Amino acid sequence: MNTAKMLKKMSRSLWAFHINAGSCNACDIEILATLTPRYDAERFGIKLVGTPRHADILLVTGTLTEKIRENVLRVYHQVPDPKLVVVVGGCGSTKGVFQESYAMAGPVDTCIPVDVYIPGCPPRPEAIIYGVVKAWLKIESLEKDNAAAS
Amino acid sequence: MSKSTSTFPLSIGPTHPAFKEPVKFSFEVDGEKIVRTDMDFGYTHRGIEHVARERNFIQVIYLLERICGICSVSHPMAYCLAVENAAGIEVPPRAKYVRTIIGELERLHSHLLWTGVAAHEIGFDTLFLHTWDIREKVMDCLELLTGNRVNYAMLTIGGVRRDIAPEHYGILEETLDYYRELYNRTREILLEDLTVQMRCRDIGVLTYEDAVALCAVGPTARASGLPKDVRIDYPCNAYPDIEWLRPASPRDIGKEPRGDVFDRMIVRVLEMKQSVEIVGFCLDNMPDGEIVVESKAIKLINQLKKVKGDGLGRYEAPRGEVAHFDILDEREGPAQIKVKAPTYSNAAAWAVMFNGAEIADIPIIAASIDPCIACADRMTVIKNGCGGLSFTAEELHRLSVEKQKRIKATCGNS
Amino acid sequence: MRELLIVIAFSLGLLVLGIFLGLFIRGIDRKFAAYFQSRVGPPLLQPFYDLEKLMIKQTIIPENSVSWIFRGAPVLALASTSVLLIYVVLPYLYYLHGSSGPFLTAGDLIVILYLLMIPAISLIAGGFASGSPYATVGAQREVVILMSVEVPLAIVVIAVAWKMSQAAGGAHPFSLLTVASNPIWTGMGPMGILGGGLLVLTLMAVVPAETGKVPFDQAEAETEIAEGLLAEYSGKYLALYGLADAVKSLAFTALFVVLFFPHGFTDLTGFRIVIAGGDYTFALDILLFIVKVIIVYTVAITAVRVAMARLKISQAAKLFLITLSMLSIAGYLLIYLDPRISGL
Amino acid sequence: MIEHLPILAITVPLFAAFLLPIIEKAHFRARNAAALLAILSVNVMVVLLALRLSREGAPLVYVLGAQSPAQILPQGLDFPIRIMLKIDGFSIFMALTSAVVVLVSYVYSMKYVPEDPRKNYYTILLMLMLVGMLGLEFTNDLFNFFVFLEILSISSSALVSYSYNRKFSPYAGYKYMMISAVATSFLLIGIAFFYSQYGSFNIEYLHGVIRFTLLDKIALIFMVVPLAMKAGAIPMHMWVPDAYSEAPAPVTAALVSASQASLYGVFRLSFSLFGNPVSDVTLNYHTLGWIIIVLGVLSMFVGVTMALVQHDVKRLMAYHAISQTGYMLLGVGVGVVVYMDPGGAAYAAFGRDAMMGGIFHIMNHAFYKGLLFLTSGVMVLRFGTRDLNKMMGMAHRDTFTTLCFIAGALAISGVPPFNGFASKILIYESVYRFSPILAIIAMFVSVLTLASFLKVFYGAFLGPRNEDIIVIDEPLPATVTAAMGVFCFLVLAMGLFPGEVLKYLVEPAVAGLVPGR
Amino acid sequence: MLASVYKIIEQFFTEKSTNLFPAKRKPASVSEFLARKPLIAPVPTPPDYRGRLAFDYQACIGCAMCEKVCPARAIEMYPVIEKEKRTKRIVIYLARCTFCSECVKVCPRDAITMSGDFMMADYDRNSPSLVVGLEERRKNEVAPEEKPDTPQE
Ligand code: SF4
Ligand code: SF4
Ligand code: SF4
Ligand code: SF4
Ligand code: SF4
Ligand code: SF4
Ligand code: SF4
Ligand code: SF4
Repeated sequence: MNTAKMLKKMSRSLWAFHINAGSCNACDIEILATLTPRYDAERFGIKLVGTPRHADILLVTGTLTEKIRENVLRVYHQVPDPKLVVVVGGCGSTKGVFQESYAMAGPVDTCIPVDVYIPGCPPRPEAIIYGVVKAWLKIESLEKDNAAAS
Repeated sequence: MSKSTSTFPLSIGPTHPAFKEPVKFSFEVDGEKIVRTDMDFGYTHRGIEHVARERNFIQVIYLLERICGICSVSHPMAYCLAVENAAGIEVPPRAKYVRTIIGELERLHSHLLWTGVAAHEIGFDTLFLHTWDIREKVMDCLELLTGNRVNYAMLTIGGVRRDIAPEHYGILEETLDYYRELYNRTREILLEDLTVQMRCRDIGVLTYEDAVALCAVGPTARASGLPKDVRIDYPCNAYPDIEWLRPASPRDIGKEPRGDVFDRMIVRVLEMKQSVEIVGFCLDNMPDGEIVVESKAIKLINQLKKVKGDGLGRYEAPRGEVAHFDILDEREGPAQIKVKAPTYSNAAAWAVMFNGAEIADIPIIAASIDPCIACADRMTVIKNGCGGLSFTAEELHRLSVEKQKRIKATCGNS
Repeated sequence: MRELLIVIAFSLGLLVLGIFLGLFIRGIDRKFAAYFQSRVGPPLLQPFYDLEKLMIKQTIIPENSVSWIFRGAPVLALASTSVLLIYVVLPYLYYLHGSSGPFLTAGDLIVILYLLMIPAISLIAGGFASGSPYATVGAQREVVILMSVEVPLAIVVIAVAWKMSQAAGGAHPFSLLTVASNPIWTGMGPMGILGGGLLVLTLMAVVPAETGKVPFDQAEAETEIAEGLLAEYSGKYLALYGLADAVKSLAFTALFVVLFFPHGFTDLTGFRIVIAGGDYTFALDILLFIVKVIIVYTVAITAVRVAMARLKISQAAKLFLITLSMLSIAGYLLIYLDPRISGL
Repeated sequence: MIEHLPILAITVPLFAAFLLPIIEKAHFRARNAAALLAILSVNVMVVLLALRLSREGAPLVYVLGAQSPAQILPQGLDFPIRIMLKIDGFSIFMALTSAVVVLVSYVYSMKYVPEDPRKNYYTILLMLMLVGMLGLEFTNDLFNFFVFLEILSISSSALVSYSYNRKFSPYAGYKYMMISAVATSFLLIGIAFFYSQYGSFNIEYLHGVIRFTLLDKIALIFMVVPLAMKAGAIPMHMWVPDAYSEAPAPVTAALVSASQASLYGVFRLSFSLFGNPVSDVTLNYHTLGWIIIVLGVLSMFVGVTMALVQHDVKRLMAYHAISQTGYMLLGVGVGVVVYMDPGGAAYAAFGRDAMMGGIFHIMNHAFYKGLLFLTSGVMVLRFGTRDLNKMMGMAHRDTFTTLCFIAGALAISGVPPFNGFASKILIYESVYRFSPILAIIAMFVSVLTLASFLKVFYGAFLGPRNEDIIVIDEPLPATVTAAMGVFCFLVLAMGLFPGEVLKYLVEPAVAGLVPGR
Repeated sequence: MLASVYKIIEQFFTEKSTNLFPAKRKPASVSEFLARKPLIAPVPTPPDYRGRLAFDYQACIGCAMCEKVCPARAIEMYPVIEKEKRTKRIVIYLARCTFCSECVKVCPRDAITMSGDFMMADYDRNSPSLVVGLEERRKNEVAPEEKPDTPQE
């Protein structure tokens, strides 16, 4: 089975592991909020798991500080393939408001490959869900590319 | 069934599901019992105080707002108060009331959020989902008033940026009624549930003496029977007008404070009610008038550019006292800011609380002071640090004194 | 010989059905849990999706682990739960069908007690073998749970068997068939019913502990020890554990039903469904059985796990070793005294 | 030839023991081969005896020095004077156990015990242990019983302190020796009481004429208590942990069997000598049974709780041996209590099962505990210590040992499909009919057993690979693996086909112990 | 104890709180779903929601006040020639923006406005959809002057 097909199967059941890479907590609580009854991300088979080994999708918030960099990298490698990385929030995407800080190693994509960026500071829970929709779309287009190639 | 004489190390964090923020605890564990605790902070240190020196007064508000997103009014509030103190700006009364309303709504959401997180930590997901479901109402309200659910961008030096328009009153009142109605029910669910009590009673005890000695602040201090509340002790905004405001205490519902996790929950539940009443009071007594001294940002910056001096701003964040000390030195932005965050004060209490606790208690004890590592992370060792970089208390004090002198010398005022 | 082959084929069929049903009930569980929490919840087939995904994911064997135990444990867990399922359900089906087969004398309650332990043991072995401190703590907790649950569980089993030995005249008191054909409630006075109620209550508390659900999911506590036992598992092996869990939950709730509510359709109504000369009661019985399993599952697992916080391991152990043991002994005593008192 | 098998089974190893030093002069390999041959031949003989017994049904009697071995009563006398061997189902059951265990232990120790000048003594002593065990299991003569017990004790205590360079080995051996000496002297006094009253040593004869005088009762105490002590039952178990843990692993395995030979003595004397259900003037079976039950439950519980806190892997296993002995006592005790039930209904219903469970457990225990001790030998070999805290990661290298350990641990915890389960379920289900609480205790002890073996499993076998703490890094000798393999096979096979074992071995054993009603 | 039990039973039977944005379940084909079916609406944003920024190229006069107040340095100025005068225009990097609306407020010509749109997720943080005013920049940007022109002050 090729990777794209696998991803397609995966997309109905995305288990997320959340890393706080030096965020201000706003994005983190909005991620948690997506699980609450109002938004209920479990509808899509999304759930937060407690260990990267179970994860399919890494939700990274925050700017990636120097000190956490190693840990983020380690967690990334602990996630079994295939995996997706979604950066939630502006500061993870671009360092946001913390430009010029000496403590930053970020943004996140300087450390691990990122698939979807969700701007906003913080994004609404629904914006995060929309980010997931984008991730599904990416998976689908990957599959199409693969089908076309073969 | 561990090897009962030997302890083993268990480190939790910095990426651990129990902590929504990166912090690393290293425990020495004997079976399930904790023998020794060590903490490592600094994973979210973002050099904010440093960055602030490169920004102008307006930009700094939004920077400080992102010290922590949970009570994102508190830091800008303390900052604004500090700058206003330094520059001698008098905030219009209406702005004071709006500030209070936003601050209290935020306290409400923050406490609900905390309750949910605490419930999640003890594995009670239904309660977590329920409190967060309730919380959506105040989030909607805040979104309506400020334009965003979190990080409200509401405060500015000399006032607030948005007024509470007449059409908002109805919705606000409705929200308050919603919470008043829910209060008893929610209190029952939180405070009378058997499993919650089993997990929280007599866990993570911080005695009154320890609370005093370790300078605990906020609900953590109040749960230990220490009546400490900046809103009452050093009132700002609309608080001086609210005569009935008292520090919450488990005594209010007839329980002697034991300083355990459960008491912290009681205090927070009581404060939710307090917040609702404060917002109600503010709505009823809202003065008319301007909401900001100077609405033009550029003009404001230019005004502040003329100021030389320093100011202190203190505000009771949901987690306790947050204090900002700002030095203005005829620049476009603050010459120096110093942040004292509530978790910074409370973190020392952790060591006492963890003593003799079980592994299972770690998350709930850690959560019980409602930690906000993001704002407490004022120092870090980056780039292959650790190696030999440690100071004794005396050395640290000497360094502090030297630094203080340096600052005094450069700023030229006391 | 031929009979044996039939039994084997039947068992395999049962197993496939059991896995399917187990996952399906897990879906119902998640759906109901969501409803209890005022949410829409995942689709009913979500467990299947999850499984499908896990099967295709990369499976990482941690460097520190003892690889062959790490790999073997989930397989053993699934195998033993499968045996457990067959062992519980097959005699009951025979009973419902009213026929006899080579497994008839099997379905021994004590064997079941031990079979119940094997998945837990393999989980523990797997957890210890994964070499992560979280998994180690989880495994230690699982050991404690395993030990403390055993006491009330054993008392319940013994109490039921005692009742059976009275009812069935001493023949095979431990056999599930005896249990199924002599519902425990028959011929009981009010005290016996009360005692039976206590036993039901005890077993209700044992269900989440045996299946590792809140409030007894200490071994996999997400917020404390990062999924504990399963912390290092991924991909296929995690899927196997998922399957084993689904099958075990099903088997245990089925055991619950057989122990306390074995009544078939005919037992309840006195009718047999005969359509066009064919007797369809059996089909109805099976349906009834599944419904009963789902009800027990919802009450004992779903409702409990949404209405409670996770207990600490010390509290859980105390609950089982003291409170529930007392409760079940009281239940046993009541059942024991019942004929004596009612007889007076 | 075939009719002389009973005495041959005892004399072959005995003579082998004396011949070995001579053979060793040629080459130590020759000695090894001879010893192996001797033990193997004993095994074959025991098996043949078993076959013959099952064919004939009645106990085999062998009279030494008579015209024909089957001639019991000399002309003109109405009681037997000659030394007599009597082999019934129980004897052969025990003999099989002992022979197999000694065989496996010997195979294990061929390479495991290093080849040095003292190895000779080791082999000889092992032979003598076999002689002692088989002798006391076969004999029908009280004095011979004493003699064989002495042989067994002396050879065992010498073997316990075989690793004399360890600090505690001589001490443990000495302790064992002292205890044995005390025990056997009391036994001798008891025997003397009998001889003084009835003028015979023949068990069967004594059984017929015993009058239960005060002296007889004192004799009972003098004889049964020391034997129970040597079997390692509570409260006289204190020697067990020391002896078991200090002896080299294969010796410990054999020691388990030796203790069971003493247990055999307890049962044999209380049933075949004192027990007389037919006559009125008899021992109170009810009391005897309850004493056995209480001892059993205590042994079970104390053994397992002590085991839980041990860090020394062999001590831990030793305490489990005590605990498991409790199961045997429990099973047999329940059988005894209900034996006297009026009408024998209860005995028919479950007493026999209890008895069978208890006796079956003897063999099972010898095998799985032997297996466990053998694996502990590998642990000691690898890590040079018995301290669990200093071991880790064995599963990374010794896969087969790990498997064997798992099999043994699951068997001792009574998890299907291993042999421990087969006997334990018999015990549970029958004991439960007698008293449900006892059954619950028995089950709970099993769970605790499991927990403590999980601890060993975690401590020694799991954890990261750590080469620094490995003392000996060579692959295991084939004999060691083979020995463990045999036990492992037996543990599994007896668990998978308990029916056959029960039918061909255990039932005759029970029949031999208690005459059918 | 009973309060929470009562609560969950009540919740089982009452209407669920969930807002089904964007669809109740994951659609079988997301691209088709997005193309054809209308999305279920999200929880409505309030009138003054601080969402995606819009930039009116024509209105802007290049005064750089927005750049000055932007805390995240999300606004970048580039040189253009408008009405034959050298001036500047801006682009806003949304992935960097904190949506504080300072720029909106400070702009003398109301050239920057905010909308209620929050669905901004993308695969590239600098993708055209996340850079406001990029199209105009591509059209109008000119090379910077040799000597950087001094600001008005
Ligand atoms: S993007 Fe904004 S809200 Fe989110 S973590 Fe970063 S600073 Fe906080
Ligand atoms: S502690 Fe120093 S480096 Fe850290 S934010 Fe403050 S001033 Fe900057
Ligand atoms: S006071 Fe604490 S909780 Fe409040 S905004 Fe600041 S850091 Fe966050
Ligand atoms: S104290 Fe903590 S919670 Fe408060 S703002 Fe700072 S980091 Fe956030
Ligand atoms: S050294 Fe001084 S300024 Fe720094 S934390 Fe200590 S008391 Fe505060
Ligand atoms: S001298 Fe400076 S460092 Fe020392 S206590 Fe005073 S303020 Fe703190
Ligand atoms: S909204 Fe704020 S952060 Fe965004 S571009 Fe405008 S000023 Fe900058
Ligand atoms: S403030 Fe307004 S006019 Fe000035 S550069 Fe920015 S967008 Fe243009």
